Amino acid sequence: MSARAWLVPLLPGIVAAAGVTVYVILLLVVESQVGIAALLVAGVIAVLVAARFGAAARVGAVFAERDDILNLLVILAVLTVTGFFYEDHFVLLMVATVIIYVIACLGLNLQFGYSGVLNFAGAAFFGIGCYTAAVLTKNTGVPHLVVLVAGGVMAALIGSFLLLPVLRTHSHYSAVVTIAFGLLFKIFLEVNDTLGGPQGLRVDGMNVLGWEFNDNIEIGENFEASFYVNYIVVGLIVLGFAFAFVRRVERSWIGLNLDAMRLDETAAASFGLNITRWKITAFTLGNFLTGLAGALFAMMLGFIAPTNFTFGDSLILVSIVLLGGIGNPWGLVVATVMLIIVPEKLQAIQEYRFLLFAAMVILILLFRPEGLLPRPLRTYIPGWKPK
Amino acid sequence: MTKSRLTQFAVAALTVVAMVIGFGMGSFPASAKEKIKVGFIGPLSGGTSSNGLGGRNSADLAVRLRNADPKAKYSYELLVQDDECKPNIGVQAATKFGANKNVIAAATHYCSAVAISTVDVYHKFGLPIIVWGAVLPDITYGNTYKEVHRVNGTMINQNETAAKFMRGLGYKTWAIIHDTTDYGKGHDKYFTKNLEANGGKILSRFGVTSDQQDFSAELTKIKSMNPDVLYFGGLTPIGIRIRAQMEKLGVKAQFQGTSGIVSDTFIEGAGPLAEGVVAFREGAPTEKLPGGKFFLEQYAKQGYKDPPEAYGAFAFTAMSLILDTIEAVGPDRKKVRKALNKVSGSNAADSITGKVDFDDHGQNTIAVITKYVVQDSKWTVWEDSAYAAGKRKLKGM
Amino acid sequence: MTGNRKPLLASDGLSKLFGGVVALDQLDLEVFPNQILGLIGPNGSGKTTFFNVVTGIYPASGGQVKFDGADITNLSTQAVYRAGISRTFQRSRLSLSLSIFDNIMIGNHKRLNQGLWFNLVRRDAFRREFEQNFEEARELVQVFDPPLAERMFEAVSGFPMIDRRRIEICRALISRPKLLLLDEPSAGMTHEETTELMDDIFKVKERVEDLTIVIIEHEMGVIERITDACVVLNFGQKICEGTYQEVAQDSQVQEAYLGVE
Amino acid sequence: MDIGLFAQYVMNGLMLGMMYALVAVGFTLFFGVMDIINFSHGDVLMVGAFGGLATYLGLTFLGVENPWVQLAAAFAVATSAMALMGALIGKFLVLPLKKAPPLNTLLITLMLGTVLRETIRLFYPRGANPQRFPSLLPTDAYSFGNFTLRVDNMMLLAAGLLAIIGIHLLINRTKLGLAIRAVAQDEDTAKTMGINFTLIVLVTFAIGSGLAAFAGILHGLYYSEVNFGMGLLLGVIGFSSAIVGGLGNIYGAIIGGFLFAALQTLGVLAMPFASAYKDVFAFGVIILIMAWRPTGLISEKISERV
Repeated sequence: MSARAWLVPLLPGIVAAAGVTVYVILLLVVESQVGIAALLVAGVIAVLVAARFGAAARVGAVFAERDDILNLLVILAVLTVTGFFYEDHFVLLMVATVIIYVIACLGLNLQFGYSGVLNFAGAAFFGIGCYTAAVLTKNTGVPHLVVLVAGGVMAALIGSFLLLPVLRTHSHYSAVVTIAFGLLFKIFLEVNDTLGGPQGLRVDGMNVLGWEFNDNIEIGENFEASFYVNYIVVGLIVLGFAFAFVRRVERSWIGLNLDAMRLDETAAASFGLNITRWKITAFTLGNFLTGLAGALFAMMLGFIAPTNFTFGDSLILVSIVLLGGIGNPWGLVVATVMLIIVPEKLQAIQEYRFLLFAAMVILILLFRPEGLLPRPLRTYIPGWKPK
Repeated sequence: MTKSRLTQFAVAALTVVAMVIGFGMGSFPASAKEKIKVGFIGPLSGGTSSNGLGGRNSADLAVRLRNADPKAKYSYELLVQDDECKPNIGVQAATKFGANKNVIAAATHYCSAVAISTVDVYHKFGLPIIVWGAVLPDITYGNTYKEVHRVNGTMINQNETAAKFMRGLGYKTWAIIHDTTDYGKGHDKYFTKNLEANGGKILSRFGVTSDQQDFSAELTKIKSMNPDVLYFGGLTPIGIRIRAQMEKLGVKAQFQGTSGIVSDTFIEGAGPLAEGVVAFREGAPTEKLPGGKFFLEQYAKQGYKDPPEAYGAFAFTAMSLILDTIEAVGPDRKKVRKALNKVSGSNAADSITGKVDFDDHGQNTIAVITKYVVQDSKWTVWEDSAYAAGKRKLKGM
Repeated sequence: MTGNRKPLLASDGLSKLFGGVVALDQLDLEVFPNQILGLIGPNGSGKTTFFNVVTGIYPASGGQVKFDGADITNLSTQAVYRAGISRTFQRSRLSLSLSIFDNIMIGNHKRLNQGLWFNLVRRDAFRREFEQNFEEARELVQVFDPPLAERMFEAVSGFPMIDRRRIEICRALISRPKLLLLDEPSAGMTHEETTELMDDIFKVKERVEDLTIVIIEHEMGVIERITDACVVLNFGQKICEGTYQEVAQDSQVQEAYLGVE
Repeated sequence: MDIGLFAQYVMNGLMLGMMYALVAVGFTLFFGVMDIINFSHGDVLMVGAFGGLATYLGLTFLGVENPWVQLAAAFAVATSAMALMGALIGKFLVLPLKKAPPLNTLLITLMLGTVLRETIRLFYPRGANPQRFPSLLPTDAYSFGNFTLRVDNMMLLAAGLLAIIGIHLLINRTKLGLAIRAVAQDEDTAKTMGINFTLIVLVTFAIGSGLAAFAGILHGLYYSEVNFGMGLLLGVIGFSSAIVGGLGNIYGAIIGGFLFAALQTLGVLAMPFASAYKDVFAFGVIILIMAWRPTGLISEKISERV
């Protein structure tokens, strides 16, 4: 096949990805509040127009066929943005934060996006990862890559204390179990001095095989890139694994089991599905991912405190999953970018940002309850067609 | 999504965006002078936002006065960040300023937990800052960072004075309620230490979370122990609640607070029950400060929505000191930092809060601790009050 | 035709109480291999409860259920399914937001490899299993309605009631059960659709060897056409059994239906 | 422990439990008719309290000084305003999401709570600060050893209990209540019986939200202080109480409310030098209860049809 024949069908996708990359860079570059507002309006209009004239559908079709290309393009886009802002700490901190939040939300997506296991204590499991990283980096010589995994394992382990009530309860009742746990966790951290109490803990920066993540990257005499580039790279790698993992879960009998369980437990059980097994699997794996993200976040930020892990923070995580399009990992990415970057850039809305954020969520739930990017039907093998 | 719903959604989304733009249209005065950016960080939302807003307005006042001054070399723009009184948000805000090379210096933080978490960031980015409200000693004394300064005092001196004074009045027994933030815990620690050194006795101690509403269980227990004084280490909102509930439960003890309740909000919230409450704060009261009258007049002139609160004057001082320094040495972080480090001894700076004299940790050595008592719905300096004159009596006297 | 053969499913004194309400009262019932048995009776006579107790959704309050010679009383729903009993539901319980294929595969649970390693890592092996199952599902759907088999990856929510019933029956059949329990398959359908569906059931019966069916139905036309034998329940008790013609003549049955004293 | 002190703890527990029960009853009412959780309930309560406060301030400004008139006006204005708001919430936020997954309703009402909270904080004059709530009831107090009996507390307790009993009677003894129960039992059947489903849902939202405003004013009178953030934790606790009691059951809500208050009081008593752990204790017990009785202490009726 000639290069052209190979490339042409992909063009709409590539153009769209390039466009979005340029847009994000613009959004991050512009500082004037009026400029940012104008960009946001332009973005909304562009999306609406694209949806109206079918361009969005064409792009979607390309990515549905070739999602390997989509993955590649997104990684390229993130690296482009990172390269563009290579010495701008703050922008890179935002990019890294987005990446880490996406990992955490992938965990939640596994829980209530697929399996219908409600978890309103996302921030608490994220926090368990954070505190595990803080304790391990300060007090032990455990290699930092192991610390990452330990954060996840710890979250999964502590989560298993909740398994009994979570398994036995349904919908609102299980919501209360996790809400209670989230509040309990935060209050516990505040009153418990051994974990730093309300003042929180310092966390060492990541160090892998002698490579200090918290030092700026210097190459030669004149080139110095922000240390956040380190975290973006590690974050991307972890995200890549997490994303592939969640994707494969979805595109297998396991994903089918989880969906069946969410949609109708009784019917699923009548066809041999072991509800207990799959709830435990989803809850534990989800907490693992969330905790893993927490550990990375703590090492990047260098400081954690109980106020990071309130009920409000859990709500933000839940909102991201719902806004993005419940069950759609790509939706998470879009929603996270919106929820983290927009308020950060629109400083003029400072005091009003919670109000606007809440209003925005309400509007989306009312007018687009399936989220910004609704989840498509399952394709077990992308691009596969019946003979 | 059908077409009509798409339209609905579009209209709704555009309305929100329009609102956003509405808020975005700040006024940006044009100026021929070189524009210098300085920062302010404080809690602008959440339970302690009244102090944050007061601080922001005060810092803003300093900038406005400077910009109105024709002799000023530069024109200044104040960038404001909300730390929500949360360490992680604070770190982000600090990183934002630190990474933005155009921000020369900043006045930062009311909440101690936030300040303690951000000092590393300032050091890392070499951004000189002056803390304007947080009182935990470790912020300046827990490190040797040259970037970090503080114009207000710490809680150590406050509690030393408080313990001595209250024992001096003849009180013998105390019950303590403190919030479980570092502010409350710190106060508990230093007050206990000083009180024991002065021979006072603590009957019981309760840690409470900062969003607690009902204190009846704690207060009932305290009532049964019948202490002379109830010491409260925490901020205004729960201070008001505790004071009100003491009354309902018939707790007769004298109410003693810390700098966290020295605010107009406390008196508004507690109403008549505020009468006779004592509290302590570093520095002199705003109106008694050398430039206090000037500050309050100017503040009133600008028509800010919120009052300056107890630490507004410190925020004004911090920002003024930053602006003075930039005027003197130019808009360069390193130079500003060095100049600020030298503000001590014979080189101490004048300000509306009196002399600013940094020790080698960047801590302003404020010796004076003011004792306050609420008299006729006003925080009155003890020495000037009817209580000191013997015309009114504190509880149990 | 019952003769001396051993029953496939037999309940012996099966009872179910909800609080004080007796839903099944000492029910003895036998279903023989290859039979289509009609289960009829007025509303609330315990037909669906019988299905629910047999399939383990409700525990029995007393008595015994035997399937293929083994005691399955109070086994979990999962175990009953593995033993070879599949069912449909009175109110369609398909997962509407999933595709036809997904829904059918839910019914195929015991024949799919559920291992984590297999599903997540061994994607080539998974692909083979997937393709094989797809072919099987498509063939099954083709028996019912060939055009439907071309739309296997569309969401069920987009199909009319009759197609949903077909899909539901396919879901119950894909795992090759020995016994199929159909709970009012004609509910919510027009007369023509019902007739069509009955033809489908016959087709399936011809194609699948050794399939035994118990069907709950209110449409007497359906019962008359497809069943070999009928059991009539009232207040949780068996009041009559025999062929449809025999049952229809029974005075007790007429009373139960017409409410004649 | 001496008897006066014990009486005082019981009294405290009763007051606190009454507050929680009032909130929990609201949750259970919404759940009863619609099978939804209205998480903005706590914040509606807060807005109701501010509405009462604003009414009082307005009357004082107009020169009306009689506390009884002020009190009656505060109750009237706040409850009717919140009832109207409740109906609007039902109409525009809850009913449109009827077919959506329960998570969506939960989230939309949570976000509505945030909107209400932020609106008060930003747009009520000095709304970020705690506001003093006037004492409009007689403040006479009688001391019996360690026990202080205040007339206003007794009146508040009575008012709260009356409100709960009133709701109970309304649901169980009136035609409206019958319609509400019919809708709660089975929406389709209720519709065929000629009951206007939408109307009943809106009326229930109005009643529940009016009740919240009532509770908000009681809260203000009891604590002499209201603040923009008070609804959040109160909502969470009220919700937990309703759940622990068993959703959809008024007795369950009442039991849950008093149970939670008892747990918190017990937490302080049992852990004198670690009283900050009392909420850890209370929420821990809640989780254990959920593990033990997954559908609450008084179970919901199993209505699932297979």
